Amino acid sequence: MSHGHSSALAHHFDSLEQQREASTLGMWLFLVQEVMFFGGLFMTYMLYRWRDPEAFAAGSHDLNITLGLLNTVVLIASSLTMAMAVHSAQTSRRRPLIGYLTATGVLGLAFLVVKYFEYSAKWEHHLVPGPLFHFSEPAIGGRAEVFFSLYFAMTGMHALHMVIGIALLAWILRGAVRGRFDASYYNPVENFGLYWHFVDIVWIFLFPMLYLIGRHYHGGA
Amino acid sequence: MPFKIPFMPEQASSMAGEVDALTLYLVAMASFFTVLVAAMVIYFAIRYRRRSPDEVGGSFDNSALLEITWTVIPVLIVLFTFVWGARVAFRLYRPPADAVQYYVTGKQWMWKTQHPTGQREINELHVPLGQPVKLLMTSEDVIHSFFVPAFRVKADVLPGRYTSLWFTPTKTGRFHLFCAEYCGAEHSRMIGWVTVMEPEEYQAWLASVPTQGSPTAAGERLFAQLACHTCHQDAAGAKGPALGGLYGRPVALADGRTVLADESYLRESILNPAAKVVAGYEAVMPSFQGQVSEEGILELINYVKSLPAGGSASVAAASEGAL
Amino acid sequence: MSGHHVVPVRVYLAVFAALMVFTAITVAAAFVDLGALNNVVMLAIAVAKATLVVMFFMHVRYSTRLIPVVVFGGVFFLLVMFGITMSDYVSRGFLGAGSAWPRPWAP
Amino acid sequence: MSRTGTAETNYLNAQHGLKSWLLTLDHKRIGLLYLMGVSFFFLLGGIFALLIRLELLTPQGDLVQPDTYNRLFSMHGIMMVFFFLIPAIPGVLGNFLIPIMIGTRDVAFPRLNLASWYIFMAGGSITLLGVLAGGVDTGWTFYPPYSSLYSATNVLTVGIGVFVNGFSSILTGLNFMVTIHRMRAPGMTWFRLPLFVWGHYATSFINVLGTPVIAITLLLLVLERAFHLGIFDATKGGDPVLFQHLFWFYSHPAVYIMILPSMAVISELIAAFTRKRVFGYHFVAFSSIGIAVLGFLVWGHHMFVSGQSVYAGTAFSLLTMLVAIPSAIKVFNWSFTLYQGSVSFDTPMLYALGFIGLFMIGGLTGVFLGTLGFDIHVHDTYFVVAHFHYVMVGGTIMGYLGGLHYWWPKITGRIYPEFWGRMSAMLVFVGFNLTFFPQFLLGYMGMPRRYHAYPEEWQVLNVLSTAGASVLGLGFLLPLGYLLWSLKYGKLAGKNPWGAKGLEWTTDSPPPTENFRDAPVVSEEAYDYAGAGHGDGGAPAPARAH
Ligand code: HEA
Ligand code: HEA
Ligand code: HEC
Ligand code: CUA
Ligand SMILES: [Cu+2]
Repeated sequence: MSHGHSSALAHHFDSLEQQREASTLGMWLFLVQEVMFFGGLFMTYMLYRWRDPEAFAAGSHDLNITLGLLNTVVLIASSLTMAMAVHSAQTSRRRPLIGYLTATGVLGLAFLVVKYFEYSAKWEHHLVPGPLFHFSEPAIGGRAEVFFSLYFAMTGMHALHMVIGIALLAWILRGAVRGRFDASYYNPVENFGLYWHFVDIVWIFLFPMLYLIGRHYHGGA
Repeated sequence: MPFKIPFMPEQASSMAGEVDALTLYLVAMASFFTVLVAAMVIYFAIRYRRRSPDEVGGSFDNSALLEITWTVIPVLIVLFTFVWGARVAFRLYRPPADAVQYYVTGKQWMWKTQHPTGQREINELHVPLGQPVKLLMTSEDVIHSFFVPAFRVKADVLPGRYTSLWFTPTKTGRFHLFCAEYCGAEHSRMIGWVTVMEPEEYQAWLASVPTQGSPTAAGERLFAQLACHTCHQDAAGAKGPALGGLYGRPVALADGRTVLADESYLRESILNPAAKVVAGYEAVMPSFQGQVSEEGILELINYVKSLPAGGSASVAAASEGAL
Repeated sequence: MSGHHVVPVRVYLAVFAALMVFTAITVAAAFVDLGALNNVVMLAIAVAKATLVVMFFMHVRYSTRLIPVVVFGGVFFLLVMFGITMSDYVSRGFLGAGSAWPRPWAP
Repeated sequence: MSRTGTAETNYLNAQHGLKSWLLTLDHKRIGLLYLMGVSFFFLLGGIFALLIRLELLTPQGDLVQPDTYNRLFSMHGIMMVFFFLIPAIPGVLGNFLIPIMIGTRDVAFPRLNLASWYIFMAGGSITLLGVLAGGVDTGWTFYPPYSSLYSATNVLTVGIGVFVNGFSSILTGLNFMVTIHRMRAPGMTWFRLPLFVWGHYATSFINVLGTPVIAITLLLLVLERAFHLGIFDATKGGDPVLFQHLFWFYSHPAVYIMILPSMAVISELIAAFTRKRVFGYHFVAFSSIGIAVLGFLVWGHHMFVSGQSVYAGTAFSLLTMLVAIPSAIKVFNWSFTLYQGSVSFDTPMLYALGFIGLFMIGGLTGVFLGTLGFDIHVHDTYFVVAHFHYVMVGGTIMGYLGGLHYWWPKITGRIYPEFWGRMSAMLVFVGFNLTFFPQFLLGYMGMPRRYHAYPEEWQVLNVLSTAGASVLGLGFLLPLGYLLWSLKYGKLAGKNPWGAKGLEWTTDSPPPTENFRDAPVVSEEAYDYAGAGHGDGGAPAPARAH
């Protein structure tokens, strides 16, 4: 393995190997931190759903399962393209790397666009928590507000991570275009991939927890 | 076991002595370790003080025996401490069966109390000597905490929920009542007095305070005022279930769950009736959120609790579990 | 070194296919009323999907031992948070009336 | 190699100019940046403390308005906890020493390290903005619904400040963990690491796992306040007690973020000033990890009277008892290290001995509080205030000051004036006890905390406490003076002024930018004073007879 990239070795490391292992471990610790961060939201969700399952089911009933499913597919696909991007970097193939990164970014943007339509629909239906909140089913009424608070907090935090992810992706893409990455040095790509997959995993939990729990809810009790 | 130790507040409840005994044990335990370690450190420090600038220490630097000793002994001690503390706590949590229920509402920044016979007070609570007292408490705004040092009792008072505490006064006199949970600007002025009186004196005092009747009576008035009876009448075909004998009984809900009809359930039924719909009924009861004060709700609950089962004469004996 | 493991493309494709199948199952299952089992199925599938992503897309299967320790350590403390907090709420009604945050129980 | 320190280029004089400091990637310089930051916040927090004590001199509450008082103790707690105590030892001493102690050139991610400092300063500045705009009056615990719906102060600004600051802790912890895992010098095995490094490893573990939870919790609080989500609002079906769970899930472990680094310092001080390997090295090392792990299981002991389930309270009480054990193990091992040591009484050692005594009292009263039946009476009284100042001031600050004195010659190349050092150590010890011991008594008698006025019968003890606080303040001001003085006039230190063991004492004082002129290779245990590995118990070795 040639070291055409000795410039990539920071002065305080002894070898690229050490540097790579350090950055991988660092990224994983960061993700563990993210797990706990989202964990607080999941904790809140768990408690309030346990306390008022009906209101959650009713609230979930009002989410758009088609769009949720579409976004799930989009995001998992973007995870695949991201994995392929890392693969391309590992095998020093620059064009596919650029292609896969671009695809990942496009899918990420698609996700956000869909999310935007979902959010605006919620706004129109007065499902955004606050003074305008109004839940059409009288038996549930204001009880559904906490569900929607959590819906916005969780998907909003997730979307924020997507936005940050896309910004980082742009920066990685720039590096790829300039040919900074190949089999001897690709840990930025790899670590970004870890982040992207993590965001995907969060959605893997959010989708069933928010969209799917109300499918056999038929109003009333 | 009454005893007087400096820096201990007065012991004026049946539990105060037990808490103080625990305290004395804790102080003794801590003193033992503090003296032991201090003696060890001081003795070694002097005995092995450095005598020449280039002297170094010895090489005796581990001993499994010592490590086991000073792990196992503290473990045993803390387990013992835990058990003692938990026993005292459980006694502090479980009111005696004959406790009489008083009502407390916390509000920025005052304590509103009400006697079972209906008298209301602000920042004061008069109770008879020797009578176990249980307080059922809630808050109208933020979290407060009801604290009477002389009784060694404290419990947070939360919005949207009931909490309770109990004590049996063993000494007449006036005792500090504090709000112990920070609740805003006048937190330190949310204070008052608990006055313990001889039972006869207490009766005389009660008689001297004008009252609009017991909470139950007030509840009855509210019940009529809010037109609850239009739906809740003990008649076949009524829109709402009969409420007689409801308190303390499990209720079957429309969604198949079962709930115990305690104060919290009654409260929720009034403020958020749709949350738990009784099996066999439509969810048509409107929410009374915002139409009744916390005290009003307490009175309504009291009234509902007083309704005899199936219209029969005996008032359902309040089978109050512990807190 | 283990870290340089290049995962074959067909593994990625297989994982992607599995994720899609799981997604389909979980959506389908949501329309069938299984009672409490709905939640179990939903969570089991989500965990399975997450595990696939972690193991293959994120290369944990091919990494040094430390990484799985870090990952599962993190998840463990998450479960500690869930478990202990819920134990408070679940046990509030045990002593009977008064203190419980209103909550159903089966007699 | 016979270079003698300051004549050579070192990390201080390698580059000049403000920019070379503000953009530095050198962990040692970043440590000094932290020193300036945390000292500032400490002084600010201290001024708030003095105002609190002044107000409490008289029972009537006549110095300031109640809501001013509430802002004082809130800002005091917030400054001291989030902007001083948590970052102090890891930020200053940890940053400076960990890479040197494990024999490497820098932390794993120097850029991230600098970013952590900027995040810390950004969080601090946002909070300061909130202070200048009128402060916050929720207490450092931010309990809703008061903080979310009722307080009219700058909860948003301060909440965001603390939120931002959290990421500084997280990233520092992450950096240290990776550094310790991946950057150790050849021969530096895990069980040759100085206990300082073990302690910081345990701290970092808590930082990474716990801090994000308070971040999200504060974020929810901020959202709740701004948009009224209902998550902590009982009238909308939320539960204010959930906030307490989430808050303490972090903030109990956070008390170990505050004490573990200090314990780490104490292990070094005890070894150096007894010239002896710390007794039971493995036990002390593992007890740090034990504290970090068990520390995540006990948070509910802050909620015994909050309306939490009695059963949960009982379980939390039991677990709290167990978390005390690793600390007990440490105290006993430190004390026993003195046995057959060569004990000297330089300033750092005075702080270390003070630490042992005060931390022990603080810790034992922590066990009192963990005892269910006892805590019901003293919860939210001055007993709790006394407990936590014993561990935080008597414990952590004593350790911090001890460490600062001990490594001052390494950091600056100069020796501080010993006489003044000892004076300040004594003043701190005496002033401290005078300030906080009376508070135990006040608490047991029932004086609630966060009270701006109190019944008259408690005045005497409060006066004592205020008197103590002025002595204590003086004790803290002295080092500020003479340490600055020594920068210019102190004696030159030489490589190893204490005759201590450890890689940091093998390099120049101050160290060169790359820490070592030749990369070190480690071949001996930590604290190998006796020379021949270490004994296996049994008969005392004759090494003392040198
Ligand atoms: C540095 C910070 C620090 C540290 C290290 C500790 C350490 C401990 N703390 Fe403390 N604590 C705080 C900071 C800290 N605490 C703060 C800030 C608060 C208040 C927060 C607020 O409400 O604002 C608080 C509050 C607090 C409470 C809640 C009180 C209440 O609000 O009602 C409790 C209850 O259990 C508690 C317990 C403990 C215990 C058991 C330990 C243990 O870790 C102590 C272990 C140490 C020892 C035990 C001493 C050494 C051992 C021996 C000498 C051997 C013999 C020992 C035995 C036989 C046990 N603490
Ligand atoms: C690291 C943590 C830390 C530290 C170091 C301290 C240090 C001190 N604390 Fe504090 N304290 C807390 C953490 C800390 N505290 C917390 C978390 C709370 C709870 C807050 C809440 O309830 O939300 C609290 C609450 C608290 C209270 C209770 C307030 C109340 O409940 O009403 C009191 C009362 O005496 C107090 C006193 C002191 C004193 C006298 C010091 C002394 O040790 C301080 C000594 C230092 C100095 C005095 C600085 C020296 C500098 C100068 C002297 C400069 C002077 C300069 C000028 C005047 C220009 N603190
Ligand atoms: C419009 C009719 C109506 C009015 C007015 C009404 N209720 Fe009800 N109430 C019902 C019905 C129907 C139910 C059963 C369905 C349910 O639980 O929501 C019920 C249930 C209850 C329950 C729970 C009963 C059980 O068996 O568990 C209580 C307690 C209660 N109501 C109290 C009150 C009080 C107090 C008022 C007045 C402040 C009131 N109700 C006013 C219709 C009404
Ligand atoms: Cu009410 Cu403090
Ligand atoms: Cu704690």
